[in-house]
Amino acid sequence: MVVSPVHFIAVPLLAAFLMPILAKVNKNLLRIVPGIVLTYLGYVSVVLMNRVATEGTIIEVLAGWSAPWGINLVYTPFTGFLATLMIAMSFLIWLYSFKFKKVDDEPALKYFILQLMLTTGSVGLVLTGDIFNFFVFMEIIALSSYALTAFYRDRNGAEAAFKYLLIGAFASTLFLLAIVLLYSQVGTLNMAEISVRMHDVPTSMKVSILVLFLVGIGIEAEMFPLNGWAPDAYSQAPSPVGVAFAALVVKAGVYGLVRITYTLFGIEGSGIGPFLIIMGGITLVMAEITALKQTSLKRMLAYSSIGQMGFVLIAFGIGTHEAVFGAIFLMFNHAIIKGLLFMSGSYLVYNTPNKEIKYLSGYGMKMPVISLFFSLGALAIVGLPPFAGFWSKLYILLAAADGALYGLIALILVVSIIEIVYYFRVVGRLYFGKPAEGSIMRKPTVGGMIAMSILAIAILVVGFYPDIITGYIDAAASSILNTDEYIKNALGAVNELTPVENIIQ
Amino acid sequence: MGGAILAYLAKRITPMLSSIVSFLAISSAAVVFFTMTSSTDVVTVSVRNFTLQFGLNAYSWVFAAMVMGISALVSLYNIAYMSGKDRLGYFNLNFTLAIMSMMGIVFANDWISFFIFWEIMTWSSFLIVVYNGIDEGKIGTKYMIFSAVGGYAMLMAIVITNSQIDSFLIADLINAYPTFGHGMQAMIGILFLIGFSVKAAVMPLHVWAPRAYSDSPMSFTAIFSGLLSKMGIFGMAIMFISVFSKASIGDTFIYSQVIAWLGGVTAVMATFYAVIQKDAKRLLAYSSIAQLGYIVTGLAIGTKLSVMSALFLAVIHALYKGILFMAVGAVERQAGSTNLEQLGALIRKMPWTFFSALIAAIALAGIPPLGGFVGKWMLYESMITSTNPSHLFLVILIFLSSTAAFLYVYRLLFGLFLGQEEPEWDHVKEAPAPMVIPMVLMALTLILLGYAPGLLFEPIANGMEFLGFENVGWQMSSLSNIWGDTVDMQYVWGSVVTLFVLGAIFITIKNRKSTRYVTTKDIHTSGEIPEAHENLTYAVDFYKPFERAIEPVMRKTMDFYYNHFGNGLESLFGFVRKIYTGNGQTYAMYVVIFLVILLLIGEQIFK
Amino acid sequence: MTTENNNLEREEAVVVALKATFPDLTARVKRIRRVEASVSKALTPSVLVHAKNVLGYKALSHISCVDWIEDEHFELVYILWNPDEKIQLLIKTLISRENATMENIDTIWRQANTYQREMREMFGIEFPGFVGAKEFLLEDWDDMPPMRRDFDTKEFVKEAFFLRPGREDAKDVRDTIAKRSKEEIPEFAKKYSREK
Amino acid sequence: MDTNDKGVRKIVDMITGFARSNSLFMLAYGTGCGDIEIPPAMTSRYDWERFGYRKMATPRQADVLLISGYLATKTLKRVIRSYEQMQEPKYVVAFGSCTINGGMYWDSYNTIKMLDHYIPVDVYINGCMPRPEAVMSGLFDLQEQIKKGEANGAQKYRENLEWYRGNQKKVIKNWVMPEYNW
Amino acid sequence: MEDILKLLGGAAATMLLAFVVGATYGGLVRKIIARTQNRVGPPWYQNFVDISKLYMKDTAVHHGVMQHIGPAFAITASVTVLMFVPVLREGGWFPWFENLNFKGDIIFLIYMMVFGSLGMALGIGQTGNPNASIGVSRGLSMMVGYEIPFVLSLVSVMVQTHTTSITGLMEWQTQNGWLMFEAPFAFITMLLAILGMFHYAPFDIAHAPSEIASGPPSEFGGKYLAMMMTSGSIFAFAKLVFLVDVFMNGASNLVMLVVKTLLLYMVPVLYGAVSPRYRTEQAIRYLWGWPVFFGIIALIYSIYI
Repeated sequence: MVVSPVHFIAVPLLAAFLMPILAKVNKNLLRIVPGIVLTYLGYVSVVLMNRVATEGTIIEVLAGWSAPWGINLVYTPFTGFLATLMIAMSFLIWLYSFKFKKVDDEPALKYFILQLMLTTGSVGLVLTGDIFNFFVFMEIIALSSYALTAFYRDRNGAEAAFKYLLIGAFASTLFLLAIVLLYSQVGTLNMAEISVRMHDVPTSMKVSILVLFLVGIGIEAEMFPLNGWAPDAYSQAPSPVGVAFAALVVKAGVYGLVRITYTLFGIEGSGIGPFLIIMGGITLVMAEITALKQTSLKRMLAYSSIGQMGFVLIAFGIGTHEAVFGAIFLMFNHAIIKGLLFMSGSYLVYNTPNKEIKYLSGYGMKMPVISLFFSLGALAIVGLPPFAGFWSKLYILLAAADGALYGLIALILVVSIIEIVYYFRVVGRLYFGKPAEGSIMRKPTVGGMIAMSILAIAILVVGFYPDIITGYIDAAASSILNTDEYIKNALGAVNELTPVENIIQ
Repeated sequence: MGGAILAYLAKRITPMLSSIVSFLAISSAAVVFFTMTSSTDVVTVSVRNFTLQFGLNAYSWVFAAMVMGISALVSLYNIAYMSGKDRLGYFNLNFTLAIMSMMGIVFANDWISFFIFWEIMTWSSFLIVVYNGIDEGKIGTKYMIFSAVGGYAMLMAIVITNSQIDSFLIADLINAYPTFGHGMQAMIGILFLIGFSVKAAVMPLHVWAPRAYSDSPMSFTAIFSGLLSKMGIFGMAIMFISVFSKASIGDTFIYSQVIAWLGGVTAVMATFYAVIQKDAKRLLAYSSIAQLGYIVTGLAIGTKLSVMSALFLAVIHALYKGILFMAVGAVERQAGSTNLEQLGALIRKMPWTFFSALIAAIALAGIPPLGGFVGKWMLYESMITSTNPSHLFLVILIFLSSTAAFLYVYRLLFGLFLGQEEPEWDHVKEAPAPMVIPMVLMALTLILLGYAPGLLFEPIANGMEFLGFENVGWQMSSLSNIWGDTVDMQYVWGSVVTLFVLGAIFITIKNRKSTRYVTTKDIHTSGEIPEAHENLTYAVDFYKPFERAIEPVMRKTMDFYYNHFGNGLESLFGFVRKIYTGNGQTYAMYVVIFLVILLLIGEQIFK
Repeated sequence: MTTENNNLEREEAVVVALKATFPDLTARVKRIRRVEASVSKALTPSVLVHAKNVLGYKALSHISCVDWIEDEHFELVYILWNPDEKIQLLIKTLISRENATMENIDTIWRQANTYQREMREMFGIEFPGFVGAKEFLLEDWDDMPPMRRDFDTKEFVKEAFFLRPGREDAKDVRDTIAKRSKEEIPEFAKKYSREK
Repeated sequence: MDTNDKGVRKIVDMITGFARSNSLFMLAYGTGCGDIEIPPAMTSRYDWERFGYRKMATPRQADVLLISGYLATKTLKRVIRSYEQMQEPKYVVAFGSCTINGGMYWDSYNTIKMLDHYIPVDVYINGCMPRPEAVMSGLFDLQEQIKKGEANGAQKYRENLEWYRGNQKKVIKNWVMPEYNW
Repeated sequence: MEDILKLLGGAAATMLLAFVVGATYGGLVRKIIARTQNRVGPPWYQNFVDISKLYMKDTAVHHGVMQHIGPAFAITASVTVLMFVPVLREGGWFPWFENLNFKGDIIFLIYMMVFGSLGMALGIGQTGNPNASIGVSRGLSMMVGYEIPFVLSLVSVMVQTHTTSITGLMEWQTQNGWLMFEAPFAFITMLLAILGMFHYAPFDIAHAPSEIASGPPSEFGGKYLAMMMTSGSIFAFAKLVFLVDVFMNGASNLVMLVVKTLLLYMVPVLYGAVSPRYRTEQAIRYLWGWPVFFGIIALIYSIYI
């Protein structure tokens, strides 16, 4: 069975479109199909990861066209790592939402299709080497996330989706504009070639392209002024979608930003680094402060994930190997911890009126396991030592210290104190308030429990023994950093015009 | 060495469901610790590009022994104290985690593992502080914020030191410290000090301490105030002795001056607060802050004698604070309340608890025959004999707080154990055996240390030599200062005890037959015969006159400033939140503005 | 001092004033600065209020009780004092001896409460609606109220206490002392001696 | 040293007598009108402190109980209580005719007539309130008695306690007697 | 073995001397106060008679163990203070008089003086008498009051003479004159402090007989009161000797000792005989006012001379 990156995109798309037909055949088939697909993709990603670790980046040219036009998939350790992360997370989301909307089948079908679309979009975006293809996948992600936010047909679900749609459309137009300008200048769509030809683009044009790119992809990556839509989208969407947002969509956005700034424009000396740091910092501070004042749990988690993304941006802004390593590690941690928080959080607030935190008091006794997961997540996200979050924060701080950015360190630490405040306010209330009589508990589904326990175990394992994944992250960090090695692989493969068949087994 | 680590690793895995298991785990760790002999081999755990080193040196042996010994006893106490309370497994998990993390700190050779265990200690003690659910005064969040501030200040310092000398080992920091620039030395020093002084509850950062100590269950508070705060002292000692002493003279002077005076002010203010408290637990909480103030002053002065006294006081304080908190816990468990104004005359019902509380109180007040005096004597001598004059005025401050200590010590003993016998407390019986044994054992150690303080001087001396002092002299039982004045503790102990015994014998023998016991109802109330229900104890507002005398000093509490600061922040955040208005148009407008700005100034940024 | 020694107009004015409002009240001037009025039992409270508010007798100095055992009634005397006029007004009422009761007037003057307690303990007069501790001067007293004339103190004392012998009659001590120290009682003191 | 040998015993008695008589601690109960006589006895004109008398506030510390006037049954109850709280060689000095035979209250229904039926009295000082000189002379008599060793009121009280209790109960109706702690 | 016997003999002799002199001082004080009030006043041996009468009491009553051993604390404290203060300089009339003293550290003595009152306070607490506990709370608050100036003057003396033991002080004084003159401010502070220490009139709120029925010892009768009075007199003498040693370079023979101690003792006594009684907070405010002011001057003086 030939295993190649293209499967990542082909198989889920195929499955997504086949789903309606299969649903007619057997009602609960539509729940199982995404599971099968995701497990297969998981298998594929594991195999490819090993191969990448041994031979280096795998280039996959689709449908025979050469570099300037053809779509090629670049499977570097970095993109590979992100892809596996996303697939794993979407598998868990699938597990979590297995029993989703048991009652009426019809929306469940739509839900699973959209979920699959979202996964394919984000994986595709990560893998693609071609800028236009990048845009296409970005659109897929955007569309499916619009639909998913509007899943509950109530008023504020629609309003959130509309807001997201409004700003998302704006983003895609800007991105498209940037691509057009770029193409006019450089004449090619392949990222590697663009980065090669980039230096002879006049600076003023180069700057405007960069700005357009930044704003376009920034909205997706929830930078400060551009992330207005995010909190509403997160909180109004059904809980599994919230997890998807945190794990997939934001990651894709950040990857896009990084890919553009690092490979296309090159990070050294071009002022993008400090810009990223500043923007990241502002996002971090703003998000955390607003999170402190939130009363509903899901909005609070939303702001906190925006804040974490700001933190990742800072790390990427610093740009040293250490920092990038920390950033990727933080992305990994953020995915699993935020996932756990969203899952357990949504169970906790399932039936409290508009998700208020103050009704949560005393849930510790009633739902011991869920609140244990939530507090574990809280401890981890804040970065307390024995858990995963600590190592990533530590590495980023170390990188910042090497760069003698003492102000930045202080800012990060002050912000994490604010983070501690609002997380522990919830944990404190969970365990030590007096339970209100009328609160009925939402029994978690089996799937949900499995998903959450996997995540919890992941946090603990990474926390106690981080060396498991540091190997992969190291490789990923080095791959994103040296762009010329990326170009060599990407162009090299395309020049030989090797058709699909003779990819090495 | 490996054994000890193995033991506390074992603890970490078994989430104790019953306190007996936790007691076994801790005492097994203690046994392993005391039996293991060699203290030099190092265990390393490597994480990505740096290694976490665990090793035991002479200095940390003192603290390790203290932690192990006292926590083993307290966990025995814990069995009886916690039986019958709910969520036992949860409490014991955190209880053992906290103790394990303290051991971790003491073993850590490098800053990262030091910080890891420091944070574990923080949040596990946080989960216990909020254990019994009373959260008025937002104690949980207040404690978390302060320890987070402390912890993160330390993390920042660690990270900066690593960037300077890119190694985490404590030893490297010590030798590399002189080479840093002036500003860098100051920054690292101050950040570390903030981190440690939060835990050691030094004045400005002590606001969390009184409620945290009094709200958490008593068996943990014995550990909390006795040992957790000593971790702050452990770190501070390293900083003061080995790091600052090597820094430029100008710096050390400022540090030691400021911290010494802070310690002194903490001691005085905390004692004044302790005197006017109505609840035994709160009183003890303030008193332990005051005692910590002494220790911090001792460290800050930095002469050989004062550091010896500080470490000696640290151990003694852990002992008698442990006893007192356990005693109050026993009273709370038996009588159900610790309000000094209602309780009374428990001495006849709980004699053993009273005995150990009395010994602890004598040690706390620093009265001669017991260990407390030894520590206090050295502290005073070091201050009087020190060269810079400001220490002399500090002596007065410290002496004021130690005399006022007699007040609250007496109020504690009187409130709980003496006074009128009320029918309300007739049901009280002596605390169960597992509670009384640890208390009495600790009391005996205090008496022993009074007789031969040398037993404790020896490890402290080795520790100080390890840290940086040369040939720290110590004698088995006589204390001496640099002016050559000595106090021979054996002599003192002997004369006081023999005289006391003689006096007691004389007064019992003298017309033995016709001396009779009479209840406290049969007192001179100008002829009236008080019925059983009439309560004649004078305990309400016990020190009202003293309170009126020191009233001007007490008007503003530290909380007052912190609350103001907190509200200020709150309103600022409220304003910031308004940016996320919630409707789509404004978000779109933000994006456009951002785009425009970027395009305009894009030139300069992305040249 | 304003008043001539026996010019009694002001006292007469008081009597007139009293009679004006309470026609069937008999009032007379006893001597300078003292007026007496005897009032029926039912009328007393209104007279007292009138005296206090209108006639200016602000102060109630005492309530005393006279036991007319022969004609079977108690006489309650309310002694009022007018600080401005400096005239003392005595309001007298007669109440029957058997289960004697009288209106409670501690609403008009607070201190009446104490006097009434004494009345109740010593004479057994009940004041309905009157709040006061049972025991006032005597402790654990179960005999009949001691101030009533039908209570025989001598008998009670002989039976309750021990009397030291040798004190049968009230002998004059001075003679015994004079005899003991062999002195002569002086002339002028003789007429007081009871020896004869 | 054989204490029961006559000579030594005499010396010991002499010393105890001297000590007990020359330092009398008064518990002046100040019951009746006699108490006004004590301040002049204490102050500069008569100054009884030169004879070793001192006024003590509590029965525990006092030796002499001064009953200085008429005793209503109410005050008798408190006097008995204080007397019993005093420590062993204790004496009672009652002055004023009211304690002797009821004085001018001889026929009053609530004053007691003869004090010594209720508590043992060592010295009576008559006079309807004796002047300070009389009080002093009474106290000298007490000192003589102590020196001679006859002032054993406490012992008498202890021996025939039932008789005393009986008399006391006769006058004080429902007062429950706390047990006597001699 | 022989010198131990001599030592114990000496100690017993000192204790006896202390008791005798202390009690006579007590008698003298009562006589002086009487004289100021224009009365004759008791004989000088009145205290002895009182104490022996109390010892000869036949019965005694106590409210529990702590009250029973309360006086033992008091005796221990006063005798230990006496033991650790060199009563007579070596080579005095009675060579076997110097007691168990050795270096006689001052800080130890400051704490030892407090030991007695705290022990007694515990015993008094057990009696349950409200007057007694009011007395104790006032006494302890007052103690905080007068300890500060007391310590201020001692610290300034210690700093000036660079020694913290009494024998060291005495050697220093033999070379360069009495400390009374060498450290005048310290001496003034000490005088103001001992007003508070001896619990005489202006500061006798703790034992005020009229208000709280003789305060703390109100439940102590018979032998317990006797024990308290003996330890009181020994303690008074020990404090006086301590002060004389510190400020007047001790005494070589008994007569000098008595003269010096008496002179020093007259300050609180005479001041007390003529002054009314302070409330507790007034007392604390006063004791933290002028005495502390002089104490600070003494401290500065001792640092910079």
